[in-house]
Amino acid sequence: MTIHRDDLADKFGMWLFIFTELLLFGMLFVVYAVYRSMHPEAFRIAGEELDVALGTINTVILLISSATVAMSITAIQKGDKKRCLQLLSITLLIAVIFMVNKYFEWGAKFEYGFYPGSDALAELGHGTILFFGLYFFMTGIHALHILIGIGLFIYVMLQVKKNKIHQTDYIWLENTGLYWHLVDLIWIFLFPLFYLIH
Amino acid sequence: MSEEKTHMVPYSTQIAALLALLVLTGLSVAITQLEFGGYNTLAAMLLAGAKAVIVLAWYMHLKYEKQLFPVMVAAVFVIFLLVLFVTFFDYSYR
Amino acid sequence: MSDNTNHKEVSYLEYQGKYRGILGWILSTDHKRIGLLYLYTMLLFFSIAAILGLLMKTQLIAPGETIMGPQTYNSFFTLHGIIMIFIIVVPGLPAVFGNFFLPIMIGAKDVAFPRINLLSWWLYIIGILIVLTSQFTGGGPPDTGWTFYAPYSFQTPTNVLPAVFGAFVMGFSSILTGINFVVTIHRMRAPGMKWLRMPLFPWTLYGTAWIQILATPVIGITLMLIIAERMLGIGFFDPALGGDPILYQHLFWIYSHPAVYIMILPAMGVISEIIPVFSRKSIFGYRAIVLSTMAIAFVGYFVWGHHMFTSGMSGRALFTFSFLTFLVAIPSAIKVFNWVATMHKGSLHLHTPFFWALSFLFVFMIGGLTGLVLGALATNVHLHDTHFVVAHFHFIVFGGTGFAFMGAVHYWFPKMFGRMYDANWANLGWGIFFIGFLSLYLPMFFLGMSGMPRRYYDYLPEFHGMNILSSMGAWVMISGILIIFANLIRSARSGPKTTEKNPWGGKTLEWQVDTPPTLENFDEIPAVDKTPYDYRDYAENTNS
Amino acid sequence: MYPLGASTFVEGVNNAFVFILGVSFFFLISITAVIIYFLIRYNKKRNPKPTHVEGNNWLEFIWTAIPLVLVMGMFYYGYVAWIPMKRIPDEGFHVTANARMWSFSFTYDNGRVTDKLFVPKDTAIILSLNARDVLHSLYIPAFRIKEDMVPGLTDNRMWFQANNTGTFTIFCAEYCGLQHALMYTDLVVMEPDEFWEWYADTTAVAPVIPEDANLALLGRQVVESKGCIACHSLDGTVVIGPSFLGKFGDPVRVITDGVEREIIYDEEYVRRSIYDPDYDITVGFRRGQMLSYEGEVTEDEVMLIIEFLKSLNE
Repeated sequence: MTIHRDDLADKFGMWLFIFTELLLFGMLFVVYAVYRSMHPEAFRIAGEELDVALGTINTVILLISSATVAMSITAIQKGDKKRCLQLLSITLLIAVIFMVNKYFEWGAKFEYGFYPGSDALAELGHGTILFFGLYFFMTGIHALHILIGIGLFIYVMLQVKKNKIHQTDYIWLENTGLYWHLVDLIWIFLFPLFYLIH
Repeated sequence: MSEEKTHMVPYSTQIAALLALLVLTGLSVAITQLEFGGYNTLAAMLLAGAKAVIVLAWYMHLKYEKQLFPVMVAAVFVIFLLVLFVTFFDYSYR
Repeated sequence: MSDNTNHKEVSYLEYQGKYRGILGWILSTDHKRIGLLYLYTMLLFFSIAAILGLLMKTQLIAPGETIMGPQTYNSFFTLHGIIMIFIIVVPGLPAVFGNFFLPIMIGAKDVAFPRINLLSWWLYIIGILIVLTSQFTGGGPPDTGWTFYAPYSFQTPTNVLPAVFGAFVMGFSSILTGINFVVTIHRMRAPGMKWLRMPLFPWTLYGTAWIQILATPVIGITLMLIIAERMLGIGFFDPALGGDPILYQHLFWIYSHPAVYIMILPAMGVISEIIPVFSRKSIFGYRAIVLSTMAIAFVGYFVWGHHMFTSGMSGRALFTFSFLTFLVAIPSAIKVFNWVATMHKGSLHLHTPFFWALSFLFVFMIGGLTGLVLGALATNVHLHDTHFVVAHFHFIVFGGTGFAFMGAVHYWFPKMFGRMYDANWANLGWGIFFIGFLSLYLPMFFLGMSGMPRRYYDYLPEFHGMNILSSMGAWVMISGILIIFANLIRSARSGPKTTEKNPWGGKTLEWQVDTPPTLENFDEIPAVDKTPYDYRDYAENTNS
Repeated sequence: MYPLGASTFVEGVNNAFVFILGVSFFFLISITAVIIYFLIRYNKKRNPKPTHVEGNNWLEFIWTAIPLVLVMGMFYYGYVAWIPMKRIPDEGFHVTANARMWSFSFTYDNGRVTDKLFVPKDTAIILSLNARDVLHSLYIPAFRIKEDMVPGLTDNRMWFQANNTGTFTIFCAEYCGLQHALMYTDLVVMEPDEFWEWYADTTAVAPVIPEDANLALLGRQVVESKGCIACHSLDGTVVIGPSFLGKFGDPVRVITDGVEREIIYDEEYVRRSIYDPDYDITVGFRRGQMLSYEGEVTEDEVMLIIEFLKSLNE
């Protein structure tokens, strides 16, 4: 059978997939909104336990990585393979740094004994349990997406290197970029909800 | 072979978008350190919404895509907000 | 692919690709073969779940323990529900007939992403296997019901995790099918096939695909939350940790109500195909049917709360959900009127698929009208969680989708297999099935009215009479199913061969291609220049 | 078939039923009749030449508008009959309904606890709904009311006013596990005078046990009325928890604080298993399956249960 290439269809499919991701996280935001409305005070206090500086750093680097991915697409469109690979390397590096930060952040919480099912949490009441349950679950699912993103970037970079992705056929890079922006988009909302508002 | 012509976004635009995003991030951190009570949440969400629009429009190329794409994205957000709204018919009046 | 030279003449059934034998099927990216893979899988699991249902009805033939105890009964209705919902009716028509006929009906050679289509079947199979492991490992078969209501679903010692995870994996399969269909319909319609020249079955698949994309992630995350709840004790729905069990029900029904429309919309599409063909007349109010399809898909997203009228929701929410529920009834009513009006002044050809379509109309009306009783607040309070609800959704999901599925099999059978089934046996099977169906489910309405709750393995003597009738109906219905299946399986293997392109006189594109279709469906993609059910030439060529 | 009503809600609910079912039957019968007529009239033998019709916007409009009006009527009937159920009066006789797997119990304001619900006729009865473990649902078909009992949901109430005396069934309508089907009890509506006399009779709260009473038999009654045998069989089969049969006085292996040890199945062990079930977990069973019966089973009743358990050894 002739393989029929239709870049727009591929991109269309990617967008539909992004919609499913948006609604998946969307429902977690619904859960968050419901419990915040039930325990406003406990959520406010619990939110102050999180490290705003670390959260801000992660937000900033994730935004930068989004920009570098977007620019890597411009680079490939110009046929600038070297620039494209450089930009993708930066993105990959940032994704790893994000995970390292996350590791330290979660580690600190565990050290305090703030993890699902811990005794320390149990003493702090329902609102706090729910806040940290949501925090770990939502940032956990988000981190899982970052890990998948790291895998995708490694694959895409190899393809660029092998010239499988090039000036006229870069839909893989474009779709990976879309995925990465989705991950960024989710974080844009997670960050204020957990770290900032109180 | 792709019949649609592709749009190239210049580096400068992307850097500008990044700067805007960083400024908005700084703004939302700053605002939420002040005590505005309930407006805090509203301001943070509006700023996050603005950042989301920038990412969607420039980085995800919605500004340059066929009309269908922005419409679909908007529809998804509307559906999400409606679900949230309808859910709170229960929680606001319990 | 290895040989590209002469495949145009061979049918998809005989085509030899890279792999031979069974591998040529389970590794095939051909949409038609994938459709049949789904069909065979469903045939197998439908039989299992139907037997479970039969055993449950047999248990209920008399009060007390007749053939099984409560634990067995509870795990039976759980497995029956999981199989019937997640393995049969949710993928059901889209996965089998959507895969097989959607590309042909819109004039495409395959779906947009054939490999993802195959992946989707594989995920489906993996999901099924995971669900099945729940039956044989850990703390025994799950006994939560297919709804997995919190907090019972994380308190029961039974093996809920694999069942939930299996359903989660099948959700992915459903999403991928949805993505595939939306892109296929947008990008691959034949030249000249404008949106309003697309046949109605693809239209309903389009609406369905959007629900699959926009609703399935909700159940995905909900099931993930249940898994987190059971494994980590995270507390989202555990009242002891501050969670709200009612929130679980919200999330569950935000998916599972639209899922009902995933089940019923394609069924409506099948009926919209069958009725004009056997009436030799254009469908009445094509635009109205398209509009009502999309309206159902949209409004159906916001009526989930009517599954929760007695769950402890706020009064304001009850009012809103009841109101929206009545609104969603209108588009379905419009469709029924249009179908009946299509028959008016037609020339009705009575064949098996048409019998299924007509009986669909009857049971679907009963299902829909009893839905109104359940949508009204006061009557719902009495009937909620009783056998009335069980009867209602079996009329919609089994009566609606099941009858349409049977209609679809009998309608497209010659095209799919290049063989014909025995019409007399098919009609006999239909008749017995129809009688059995009514005597199985109609008494349940009375049981519910008189107050018998659902999911009861035992009941008070006052409910005995109707239960006897219902249980006997189950045996009659199973006999009908046996006749139908035996006839179809025998005919698919050794029925009379046919290469007639258009045995029923259909107008849509699948009746213009070879029987059975070639690998690429079309030698040349046809140009479309009129509405899909235009029978004016038939009327002109008939001498009265 | 349809249970005769015995509460003030019945009339409104019945009206809604009559309206909705009436309209439904009308449409079901007439549309079916039309289909059958078409089958005969437009059969291909009688009508070989179909007439081309694309549709008719007027008809579409009419059969959108008429059902719309009708369903709004249905919505209205359903709504008005439901309002009184939600509008809980300020004054009324208050009872707390408790549900656990798989039994109901009812606590009255004077401290009296029963497994059947006793109420006076013609009085507004306000039930506070509590559930200990999972979702249950209190359903009285004859009164046309039902409301889920949600663990953790405080201030969940329902009300009714009986207008007939008699005995009616209360079902659990929300699936709650193994013995869901057996979770039902009676609602006894009495004449007010009779009821208040019953209510004032507090001797039932602390039954005086006669000297010569068969303690084991009384213990069996306790075990049955508290729903113990839903999980603990009397014949040695394992249901959810260990069977009661032939254990008393024997050594039993349990896990306490994660450490397996052997203890004697004695009175102290039984008492602790009732009041603090997760303290010792019998090997082979799961934690968290049983909730404490503190406050639901009295010390006297524990004594009776022990007598009953002893009797099973004989």
